[in-house]
This record gives sequence, structure tokens and C-alpha cells, in this order.
Amino acid sequence: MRIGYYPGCSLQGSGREYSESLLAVAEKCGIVLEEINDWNCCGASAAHSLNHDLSVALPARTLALAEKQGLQQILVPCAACFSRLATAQQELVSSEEMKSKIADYLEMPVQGSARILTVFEFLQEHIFPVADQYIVNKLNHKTACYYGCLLSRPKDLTRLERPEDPMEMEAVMEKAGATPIDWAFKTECCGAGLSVSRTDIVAKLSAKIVEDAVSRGAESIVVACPMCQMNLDIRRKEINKQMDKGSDIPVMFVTQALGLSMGISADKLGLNRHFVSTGKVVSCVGRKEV
Amino acid sequence: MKELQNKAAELLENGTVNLLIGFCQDVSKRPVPYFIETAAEANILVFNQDCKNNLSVYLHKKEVKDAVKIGLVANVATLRSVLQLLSENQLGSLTLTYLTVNSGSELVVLGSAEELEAYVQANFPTCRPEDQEMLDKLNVLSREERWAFWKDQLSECVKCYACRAVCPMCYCTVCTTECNQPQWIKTSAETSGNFEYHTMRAMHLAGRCINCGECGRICPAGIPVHLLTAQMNQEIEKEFGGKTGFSLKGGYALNSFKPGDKENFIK
Amino acid sequence: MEQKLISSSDIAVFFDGLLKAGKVVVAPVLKQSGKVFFKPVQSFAEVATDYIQTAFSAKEVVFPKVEELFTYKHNEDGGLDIKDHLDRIPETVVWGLRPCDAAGFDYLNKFFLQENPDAYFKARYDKTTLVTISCHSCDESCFCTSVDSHPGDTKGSDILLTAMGDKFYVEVITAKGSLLIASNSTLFTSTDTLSKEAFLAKPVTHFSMDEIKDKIQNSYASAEWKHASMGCFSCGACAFACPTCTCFDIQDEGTQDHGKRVRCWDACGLSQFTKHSSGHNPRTNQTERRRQRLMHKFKYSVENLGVVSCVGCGRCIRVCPSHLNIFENILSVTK
Amino acid sequence: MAETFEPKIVAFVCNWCTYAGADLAGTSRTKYATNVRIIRFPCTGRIDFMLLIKAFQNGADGIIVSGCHPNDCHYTSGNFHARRRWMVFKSMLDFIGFPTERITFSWVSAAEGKKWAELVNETTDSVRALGPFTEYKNLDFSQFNQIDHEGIAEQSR
Amino acid sequence: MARIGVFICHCGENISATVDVEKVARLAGKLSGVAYSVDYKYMCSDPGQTLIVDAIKEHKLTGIVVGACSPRMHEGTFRKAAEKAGINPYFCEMANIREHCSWVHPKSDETTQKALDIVRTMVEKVKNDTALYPIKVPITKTALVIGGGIAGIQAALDIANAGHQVIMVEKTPSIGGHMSQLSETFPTLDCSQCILTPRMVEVAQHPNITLHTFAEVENVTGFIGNFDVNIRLKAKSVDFSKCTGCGSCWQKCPSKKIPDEFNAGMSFRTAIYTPFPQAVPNKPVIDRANCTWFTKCGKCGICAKICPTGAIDYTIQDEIINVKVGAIVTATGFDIKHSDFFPEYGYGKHPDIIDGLQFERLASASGPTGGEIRRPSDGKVPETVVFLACAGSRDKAKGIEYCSKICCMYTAKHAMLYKHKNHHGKAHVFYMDIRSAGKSYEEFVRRAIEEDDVNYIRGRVSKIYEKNGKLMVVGVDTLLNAKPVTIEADMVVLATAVVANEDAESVAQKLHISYDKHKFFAEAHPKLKPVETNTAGITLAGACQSAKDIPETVAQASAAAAKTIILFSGSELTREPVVATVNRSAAPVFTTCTGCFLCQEVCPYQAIEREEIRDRAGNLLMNAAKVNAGLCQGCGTCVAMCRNKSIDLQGFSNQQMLSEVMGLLNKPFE
Repeated sequence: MRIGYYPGCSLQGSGREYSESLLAVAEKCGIVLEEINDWNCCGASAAHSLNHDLSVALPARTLALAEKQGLQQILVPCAACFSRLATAQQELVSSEEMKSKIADYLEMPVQGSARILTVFEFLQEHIFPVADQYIVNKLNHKTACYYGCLLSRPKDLTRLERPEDPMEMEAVMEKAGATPIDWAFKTECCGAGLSVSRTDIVAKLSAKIVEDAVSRGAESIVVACPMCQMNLDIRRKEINKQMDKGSDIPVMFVTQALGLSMGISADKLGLNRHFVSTGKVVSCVGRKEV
Repeated sequence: MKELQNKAAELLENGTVNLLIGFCQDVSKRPVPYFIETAAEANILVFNQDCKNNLSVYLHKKEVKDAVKIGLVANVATLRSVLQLLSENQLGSLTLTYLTVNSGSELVVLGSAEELEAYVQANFPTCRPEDQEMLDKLNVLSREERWAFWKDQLSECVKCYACRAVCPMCYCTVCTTECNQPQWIKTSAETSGNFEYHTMRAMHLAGRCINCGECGRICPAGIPVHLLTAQMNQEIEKEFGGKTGFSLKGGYALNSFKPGDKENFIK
Repeated sequence: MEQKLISSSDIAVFFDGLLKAGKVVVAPVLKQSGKVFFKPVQSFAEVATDYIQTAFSAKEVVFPKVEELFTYKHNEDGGLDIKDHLDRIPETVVWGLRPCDAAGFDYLNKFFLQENPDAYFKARYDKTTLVTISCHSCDESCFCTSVDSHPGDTKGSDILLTAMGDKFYVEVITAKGSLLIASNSTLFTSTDTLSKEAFLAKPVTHFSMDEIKDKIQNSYASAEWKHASMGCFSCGACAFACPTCTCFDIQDEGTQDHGKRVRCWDACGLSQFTKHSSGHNPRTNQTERRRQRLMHKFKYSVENLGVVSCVGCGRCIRVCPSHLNIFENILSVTK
Repeated sequence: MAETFEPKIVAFVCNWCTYAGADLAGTSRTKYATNVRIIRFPCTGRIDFMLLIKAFQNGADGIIVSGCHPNDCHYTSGNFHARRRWMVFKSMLDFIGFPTERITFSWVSAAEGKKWAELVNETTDSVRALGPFTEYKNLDFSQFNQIDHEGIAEQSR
Repeated sequence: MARIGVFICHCGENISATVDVEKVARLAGKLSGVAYSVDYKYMCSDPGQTLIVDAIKEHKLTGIVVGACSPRMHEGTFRKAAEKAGINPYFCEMANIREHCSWVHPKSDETTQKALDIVRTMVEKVKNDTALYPIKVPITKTALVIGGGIAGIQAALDIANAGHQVIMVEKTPSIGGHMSQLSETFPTLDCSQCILTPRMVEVAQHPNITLHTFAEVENVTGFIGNFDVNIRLKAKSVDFSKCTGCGSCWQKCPSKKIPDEFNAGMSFRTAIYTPFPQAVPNKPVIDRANCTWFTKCGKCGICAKICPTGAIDYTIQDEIINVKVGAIVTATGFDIKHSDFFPEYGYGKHPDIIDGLQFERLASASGPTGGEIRRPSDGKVPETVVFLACAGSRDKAKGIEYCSKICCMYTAKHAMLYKHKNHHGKAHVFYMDIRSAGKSYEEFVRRAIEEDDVNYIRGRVSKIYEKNGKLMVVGVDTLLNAKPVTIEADMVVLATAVVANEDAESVAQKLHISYDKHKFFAEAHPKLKPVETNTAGITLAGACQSAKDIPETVAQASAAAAKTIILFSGSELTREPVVATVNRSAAPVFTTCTGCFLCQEVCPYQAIEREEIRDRAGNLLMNAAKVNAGLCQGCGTCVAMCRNKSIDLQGFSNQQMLSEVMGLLNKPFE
């Protein structure tokens, strides 16, 4: 089964290591991800607040290209990109009128027929079946799985089993040998929407998240969204200011964690590129039971 | 062919069936429904593309009912009608064995209603292309053109009731056409009476007809009556879902309803 | 009987002449169903030429599938006004029927007009002239030669046309016929008798009436009837297509205040045909019904009217849903 | 013809809603066209499509079929079954090219006297506009009764 | 030959003002089959009716048409008149020339013509009328009450006190239902058990009531007046005839760790148990699923040893008894959603997030804490309690669009009870709207807010999570200051949605009654038949139909009882003969029904049965449909369904309807 791959901008910039680690894991498991040729911006954060048609047309173009490429499945790891593509797809399939309108804009046919995979669906369906034979070390430590907004909302789009208290990421971390904690801020907002205009608010919101995770004894925060990762990682200074007692808890991508357990080198997984050192986690590879 | 004949002989031999309904050929090689009671006769059986007759209609015949254990040489359409009939509580008194030839032209013997259902669902046919073509043609015509078409066609109807006679779903002991207290359908074969008869027939078969196309094939006046029911079935499947002659449970669209059924045509 | 010739090109002229003369001309017309029907036509152009046999016989002209016997209407003082419409029947020419159909008319004639004649049939028959065209082709269902007829038979016709290359050989059989010719005699040239053989179809002969006449007498009890009829669906197709089936049913249509009495075709094959109002039905099954039909054609009509009432047109074979074959049946029961 | 033509319209209605609705129109003296004749059924579920055909065959120019709104059926589900049957019947007629605009399906509750009056007026106007329904009546002039049928048709009127 | 009489009424001026009644009468007289025709000022008046009666006798009329007002008005009147004159009342038809003609059209020839058409139409119908006779159905004057909650109790007592036999079936070992679990009841705050238990005892002791606890209805056949019911008496393992209810057995029972249903799982009971101290009957049963004797085949057996009267009998088996009843009251009650239904509130992970029923038990003197409000996790008295009205109710996303109706009130009550017991505690209530429509309900809520200073916050709660021993309740206050609020609570009470019982569907199917998409049983008519069901003879009482509070439930129960008593008031049930019939005729036809039974599926009343038709020798010839006149309500849906007209509707037969159509179009309207 061919699987298309849409990285989107973040995974080439601030969230490079997400892409790197994902590809590394896929490679390890012998799965080829076909990048969609000439893919374009998904329009997240800006388009939908300015022009509805545009917000559909942008992701639709990518979908059209994928169809041209003959892909029935597309993996979209970035939470924001996923949200945009999935939304666009829904609009296309639900209205023939919209479909033809967009097709005119794009000057190429678009069906929106391809299946768009979340990173979790990808891991469950394609990695899990083969994972065990590649997992070499246990990532023994307590970890807080953080989903944020776009991975859990709206529930019909993200298809999580328990949208209010998802467990998909936990499943991955358990595979990696870590112990997910039960905490309260899994799906709270990290403030990404304001990450340019009102960094103070971002800090406040993110602080709550870090605080709760730490207070419940987590040694790492795992994410699957480049924005979450950026906020919790890059802005740690501001965040710490908001907490009575700062924290250096590392924030990594779920794929990095999985990569580690598969014995892929920290560098290859881009763990060296974080602001908050990920040394702690790397060091718990193969550590005794917690 | 040989295989079929042997199987038939065997079934008659070991008493699985008392009467086997199949086809033989007349001098000009046309398939003729044939009724076999002894293994000896089995060697004249034939079964090929021309065997279009829907033999299930004979299951309503008294002589056949009396034989109780019946073997039926059947094409898929025939099997579908048997399935539909079972879902309508008919044929209860019979034990049926079906002999058919699948797409791989190998003999298939079905001994039970469940096997029958499974086979039909696995080999479920789509609308015959020539019919579909006709339907599409008619549906794009203007209302007046369609009226003209059917008026011209139905004016030829002589009310020989062959369409009714060959239809396995027309199993009523007394048809409405024969009710005269009150007289629902004119006896005379004048066009308005013909309209009356054919609309009624189509309504009674809508959602029950299994599109074997026999009524159209055998009409001595060449009226494509089967198109009426074919069209109705498509409408019904579109609006209410459900296929005819598809399962033992039946599921007749016209005696069920959903509160949300289409009603945009109601003021 | 006189013989004439007419050139193929003049046929159209003659034909349209009849129309001009105000006659209703009923001729074979090809319909989109691919079948050929007798229809009143407005010009020779409409007439079908290439056909073996029409879907239904021409008997409709003199014995319509629905004959309006009369209309009735209540009047104010409680009485009933009754009108028949015989006076309105027009002069009609039937064009291009086959010799077998014409032979059928011969039988109809006997049936309806021997002793107490049927006014409705007579009114139509008297105003009808039959222009028959002999058969140059036939199919496996044709068997006229088995029933004392042949593709060039003049029985029942007023005029028989036989295509001979670029001209037609015209046999004028009856006075009605000569009257028709007279209407445009210039188109015709006289000739002496020619042999039609070369131009006629050669249908297979399965038996001869002489062979079966006696055997049929004691065939009533034959076991073969069952085989001959098990496949029968009990529809009326054969009877309605038949040129000699004359069974009918009389119905009143309308309300107490006004309506009409009609005579409609009926068929002995229909299960209700002999049903009594009590619910009892003397002919309980299809075997008896089919036997009745065939015996009537080959035995009873011979006894009652002195003619076999099957003309071998083969329609019943062509239309039968389960391809029951009348001559095969006759052969099997007279074995 | 057109301006003097008054259509004959038959209304097939259920006893519990539309018939009562028409009664209400009466008790509240709502005036409406005289062209409609009501035939009363216990329930729309009882209305046999054959009766509609019969009505047209016997000279109706238009037909109204009306009953309780969905969920209001006195017998809970009669109108639901009727609705399906109408839908199929209508598309059946459409397919044979029958002018279905001559049939008006409607829901009129016992409280909708006004709606009934409007329904009658609208239907009367639309059918009047369509003119007399000769299409069906002319069907019977079969070809071999070579006689002047209009004449007879006229007489027997 | 029909001899029809036509009687045209002037209705004073009402008809004659716009219709030329004389003309109508004159022309109607000319119609074929009409033997007599006359017009008169007031047909419905005594002289008018006498005129009809005399005319029928004098002119030997076989049927009459009265051209007057709507049949919905006077059909009865004139049919009586016809009967008086000695003809079958169903040979009388009314031509509605008032409501449908004279009142809605101006004075004109058209109007007169229309009147004539209407009359002619009915004349045609009368010609095809047949004599019909009222259908009599015998009645078994015993009622079955399913469910022993307050609804069932009320209905049973009412019916029994009217002097009829009642059989009550209760699923659990004791009657009492949810009401017996409640602490105090709004708006009076009187103790629930104090008002309920006397009623329970009354039931137990009533001479007309047979009580079957620990029993369930197995299946129901038959129809109004004649139901045939099988009841499964589940094996109690205790011989009640011997048991004195001393209780020594359950005091000694070793398996003590079974969650106690009565205390909503907040305490434990033993395997042999009486649900609660005031249980009726107050005798124990063995819960075999948890009894060592049954789970560990034959081990233990202590209760048998200890029992002074030797009432314990492990060999007792389920028993099916058959009863015949004339009417059934369905009072199977309701259930509530539990905290595990709410992901946003932690999927019931936290023991201190409880539902309303659990709080009732905490507040109840007979509850696990003896009436002190202590939280389940550690038994501490909570300082701050948050109450959530509308947990699940009125929430499309949760699939529960409806309002559970009782939550607003009992939440207020809960808050009050808490405050009364902990004066310094804080009670917060999150609510959507306060729905306190009911006698002194609003006052009650105001009291909670004003006197007991309960803090009402208008807004919903988005999530609850535990943080260092506190429950963080994150919600929003939508009023005035409209901003998110987080309350640190020690305990949270969810007023969870009222839902139908798990087994509601199967019960409905057993009874052949319909239910809505939420599995609440459906009433026959939302306004005019709120207690009847579509199955004649079966009524509804209480929350099995929709969420209700106690007074409403009791009222409906009494209504259901009244309906039953009305049914029992005569020895026979007389019904309009307007019912469907399947034709039958002499051999060899028997019937034209082909037995496809498509009619069976459209019948809303399960009135169509199968009949086996056999010849004299008893060989099965065919299965044919047969209408149960007791169940048929005469809608005629089956008639239009029947392809070959084998089933017909008396009073609206095919012949009648068709001749109406013909009669109507018979003459042009000019």
C-alpha cells in the first residue's frame, strides 16, 4: 500500500525533528513515504480567518496533486495541516458545488477521495504491526502525553476514541517502554494561536500544562504537534517565569520517543536540536524500572 | 451439460427430488421448459444462454406443488425470484433443490434456502445494459414524449395477460383484473384499460419485481413492460434502499417506512 | 377468376388510389418494437415490405379485439337510449396479408356467418376487401403446407399478389376483387395463368391432414397431452395472435347512467375461461385447456364446419413464452 | 373553452385530519372554489392508488390527496405508509408520462381550515390552467373500430 | 333492488340560504335506486327524525342518505333513527352539504349542483352498504401491573380498591422502586420512605392484589380484555412459606463484599439478602451469581444450617406461571446515567464524583453513612460540594436532547440537604436554566438560593480533574462577569440524565407497544391519549414513558388505573364494526388471500393473524391472513396494501369507495 506524505512548513522549519524522526522510524520499519510532489501551504492559522474559498482551495490543491500521483492514503503528521486538509476534504465531498468551484480555482480536477491519516492512525496501522521486532530498548520513565487542541478537536475530524481523554499517544509510549501518567491537561490549549501576537498569554497557558505534568511526576512531555512542541520547548524561559518553580522537563515528539526505543541515534532523531535538553530522556534508555 | 444431466438423474434416482423442472429443445433448437419425473428422461436436459425462462413461475402450478420435492434448473434471475417468493411466505410446502451454472460455467447445486441466499448475494446481477439504455433514453424525454411512447406501445396490448402469466411474483390466486365486485380493471383491451392494467401491475410489483425481464421478452405485441418495474425498482432502491430478491428476510419497501422519508412532493 | 399483371412501380399508384377513393386501407406497418402490425395507413410509404408474418393476424379488421356493440344512456324520464354504430363502418381494404391469414378469413366467414349470422362481423366483412401477397420467404414456425394450404394459396383472398421480379402477378378471385381492380384498371394488363412456384417460399411439411385426420379422433386420452401442456403458463397469447380463434367475452362498461356493451377477445387457455360463478371449473388444469384448443383446431372445427381451423401461420409458436410448438404437439399426440 | 372551463376535482381525504379540517373551514365560513368534491376515508393509508386512476378514467381533471401531517396520524403510521406509496405511484406516473401536476398531495390537519381553503383554490386554479384532461379520455379510440368516436363520446356524455 | 330515501335538511337557513334544497331533493328523487326524496327544515329535530322513521317504514326504504351537516356531527343521531325504524344503522349515510358546501360557497347554481353531487355520491355508497353489527369482546377483569415502584403501587391500589383483581410483577426482591431510595422529597422535604412504606405494606396486604416479586414478564399474547401472560418467578432459593424474615441468615452469610444496589453501590451486601430494612416482602433471596454455594458448587451452605425454620432451599428452580388478564399497566420505571458516562468528568475514575442517586443515599438516614454527608473516597465531610444540574440532559452531543425534568428540583434539594447538615460548607450549583414549573417548586429553589445561600452559577462545566486531593471543577459563569471559573471542590454531584431502563426495548417488544428513539414507551396520542398505548388495553404509568417527578407519576398512575377500571366497567367490550376482514368463500376457493402476509407488517395494531385453512380431511391447504376484530382499529392500511383485494374494510369497502368515485363522476358537474 503506497502512503503519501505531506510534511507542511513546520516540519521543514521549527519542527524538523518531527519529520526526521518520523521518516527514520518509517525507514527502520521498511515503510516508504512518498512525499507529494509540489505540495503547498495548507493555509493554517491565516487563510480560514480571511477567505473561506481560499482556506479550502489551498489544501485542496495538495489533495488534487496527491490524487494525480495516484495516492489513496496521505499521512499528515502536523496537527494543523491535518486539521486543514481534513476540513477541506469534508467540504469537498459534502458539496458537489464546492467541488466544481474549487476545481475551477485549481484548474485541475479534485475529488478529495484519498484517506488522510493522522500520525496515530499511521503508527497504529503501519508501524505497530511490525514495531516489536525493531524495538530494542525500553524508554523507562514517566511521561505525560500532550495532545493539545488540533489533534483532539473537532472529534469527528480527529477520530480519537475518547476525545475528552485520548489514549492513542499513551499506546505508543507504552510500546516504547515508557509509563504514561494520568493527568488533567492533555487537551488543554498551549496558546499557539497567539504565539506571535500575545506571547505572554502563550506562556501563561503553556505554564499550566508544564506545571501539571511536572507536579504529577512526569519526566518528559510527549507531543505530536509542532506548535505544541515549539511553545512548550522554545518558550520555556517565559514559561518558567510563570511558574513558582521552573522546570527543565524535555518536550519531544512521539516519533522521537519511538525512534529512541528502536535504537535510532539521538542525533538522527534530531533530539540534539531542542532548546530544553533532552539528555534526561535519552539517558533513561534501558534504565531500570521506575 | 452432461454433468447437469447426470446430477439431475442422480437427484431423481435417490429421491431427493420427485420432479425436476428444466429445459429441453424443440426441432428449431429453442429452449422449452421440460418436466422430468424419471432419471431416464434426464438425458434430454439442456441449459445455455438462451434458457431465459424464469422457471420459478411453475412452482405455483398445482401439478408441481403436488410433487413437493422439486428440482429447479435455474439462472440467477430465477434464483432471485425464488428468494423473493420465500420472503413472501410462498413455497412453504415445497422442498427445493436448485441446479445452476455459475460464471465459471461449472455446475452448482444448492440444497437449502440459506445456500441459495448466499449464492444469489455472491452472484447478484446488475440491471441489463440494454434495459438501462432504454430507461435512460426514456428518462430524458419530455413528459409528453414519454406519454406518446407508452400510448403507442400500450395501444397494442391485447390483454392476453402473458406478462402476468410468466411473472413468478404474480402468484395471486385471483388477480385484481378478475375481480368484478367491484370491477377494478376493464376487461376490454382498449388503451385506457391497458394503462390501468399496466400501472396497477407495475405498482403491485414495484419493490418486489426481480427484473428477470420475462414479461418484456415474451410480450406478443413487443411492449417493453419490464421497463416499468425496472424503473420503479431503481426509484425505490434510490429512495428507500433495499434490493429485491436479495435476502430471505425480504424487506419490502412499501410496507415499511422511515419518519424521514422524502416528502418534498407533498404540499 | 382472371389473372393480371402490374409493374412494381404502379403498385404504389394503385395503393394510394385506394386511399384517394376514401377507403380505409389497413396494411402492415413496422413499429419501433421491431414487430409488424396491421394499421390504417395514409400512404404506401408507410407500408412494410420485408416481413414474414405480422405480430397479430388481420382478423382484427373484421373481429376487433374490442367491438363496441352499442352504447346506452339514461334519459330524464327514466328510460334507456340504446344505439349501435354499424352504420358508421367504413369501406376497408386489407393490404398485404399472407395467404394463411386469408385462409383464416375463410374460416371466420364460416364460423360467424353459417346459420344465425353475426351482424357485427357481417357489417365489417361485407365492407372489407382482402389484398393478399403470397409468401416468398418463411421461417421454421411456418407450416401451412401441413394444413392443406400453401404460400400461394388463394383461399379466402379477394386478390392475391405474387411478386415476380419487377412486376406483380395478380389473381383476382372474387367480385369484391374485380371491383377494386376496376377502380384503377388502367394500371393492369391481362395475362394468362402463370406458374407461381418459382417465386414462393418452401415451408417444411411436418404432416398432412389426411395422415392425422383419423389418428386425432382417438388422441383425446393420449398421455402426450401432459408433456404438450406442462410448460403452458395459461396466458392467451396464442389465441389472441391466432387468425382463427374466435372466442369472445361480452362486457358492459360504464355506470348505471351511461356506458357501452363491448365484445372482447377471450382465450380458452386462460384459467378463468370456463370458470363457473360457483367457483367450480370443469377444465381444471392446463392440459385440458391446451387439449381443448388443439382438438378444436384439428378435430371439432372439422366436424362442425368441415374445415381445419389451423392455417399454419405459426404465430402461436412464435409468441409462446415457453416455445410450445403446435405441430410438434399434434405429431406427438397422433403418434 | 379555457375561460368557461370548470375543472372537476376529486379530493381523497382522511377522516381525522383533512376531513375535519374541511369541516373547520365550514364552521369558520371560509369561502373557496366549488370545484372540489370530497371522498372520505378513515385514513390516508386506506387510499388505494387504483381509485385515483379510476377517478381520472371517469373524467376527473384533477385530484387532491390529503391527510394528517406525519406523526399526527390517528392510527400512528397510516400516513407514513401512504407517503411511500404516493411517492412510488407518482414516479410511476411520471415515468409513463402521466401529467402528475394534476394530482396534489398535501397534509392538512384538523386545525388547518384555512390551509384547506387555500389548497382547494390553488389546485382549482392550477388545474383550470391545465385545461380539461382530454389526454386520458382520448385513449380509447382504438384503431379498428373505424367509427367516429368523438360523436359517440359526445352522445354518451 | 335498493330503495334509498334521501332527506335534505335546510338546517334552518344554514343550508337553504345558499343551496336550492328543493331542487336538490327533486333531482335526487330521479336518481336510480332512490325511492323517496324530501327536504325539511330541521332533520335533526325530533319531528325531523320522526319524518325519517316514518318514511323508512312507509316506503320500505332499504337505506337512507341524510343531506345535512358533517357526519362527525350527527351521524350517530341519524343512525339511531334508522335503527329505530328497523333497518341496520349502517345503511344510513350522511351527505355533508353544510360544512363542505353551503357554508363555504355563495348562493349559486354551482353550489346547488355540488350539493346534488355530494348527495348522489352518498346514494351510490348506500347502495353498496352492508349490514354491520357491533363487535363484542369479552373481558377478563384482572389487571396486570408491571413494576412495583410508586407508579405501579398507586395504579395497583386504585384498581384493587375499585374491586378488581390485580397481579403485580416486580423484577427485584422488593417493591418500592427508586422512591424507596430517596432521602427527602421536594418541595416539602418530607421523608420519602415515611410516605412510601405504608403504601408498600398496603399492597402486600390488599386482598385483591397478588404480588410477585423477583419475577419478570416472560411474554404476552392476546389482545384487549384477553391477554395471556407468562410470568417467570425467578428462583428465590428461600421458601417464603417457611421464612419468618428473622434475618439470621444474612447476618451470618460469609460473602459480604457485593456492591449494594439499594445504596447505589456505596456499601456492600451479602449473597442472601433483603434489599433494605423496610423491604416488602421483608424476606431474603439468594443472589446466586454471588453465592458460594452456587459459584463453588455446594461449598458453604451456612444460611441453610443457621435458618431456624429450614426455609433455605438451594434446589428451587425458576418457575413460569400463566395468568389471564384483561388490561396491563406498564410501570417499569427508569434508570439514570452514571458518572462513567462523562469523559469530561473523568469517566467515573474519581470516587468523589457521584450521581444524584448516590447522594440521595448519602443523605438518607438509612444510607451507608447514616445520613451524614461524607465523601466516598475517604469518608471526610466535604467542605465544598459542587452540584451539576444537567449532566447529560439537553445535550445533543450526548444523544440526550430532552430535559430530565427532575434534576433542577432535586439538585436544589441536594444543595439544601447538604447545607442543612453542614452549615459552614459551601454548595455551588452549575445550571443551564432553572426549570421549576410546579406547585411551590420555584419557591423551593428560591429558598435554596436565598435562605440556604447556595451559590448558583449559570454556566456549564467543561472538565473536572483531581489536583492535590482537590477536585478542580472548571466551568464558566455566563452571567454578568462572564468568565471561566475554577472551583476547588471536595465532592461533585452530577444530576445525571434520566434514561429508559436497559431492558425497556425488550419489554416493549414483549408487550407489542411502541417506543421513542430514547426507548421511552410511546403514548397513543401526545395530547389526548397520554396514558394509553397503541395496543388497546395496555396503559403507561410513570417514568417508563418519560422523565417525571413523583406527583406527576402518581397522577398518571391513577389515570392509567382509571382507564383500566373504565374497561372493566362492562362485562363485554363493544367496538365499532368498522374493521378489516379477509374474504372467505366456499371450497374450492376458500379465500383469495395468497398468504403473503405483507399486510401483517403494515398493521399498527398487530391485528392480523395467520389462519391455517384445511380441507375436511384436515390437510393443510394454505395459510391465510385473518383479522382479529378485537385489535383492529379500522385504519384500512392493510386494504390498500393487499394486491388482489382479499382484505377489505367494513364501512369503507372497495365496492363502496369505488362506487362513490363512479357516482361522483358519473354525471358532469356543469
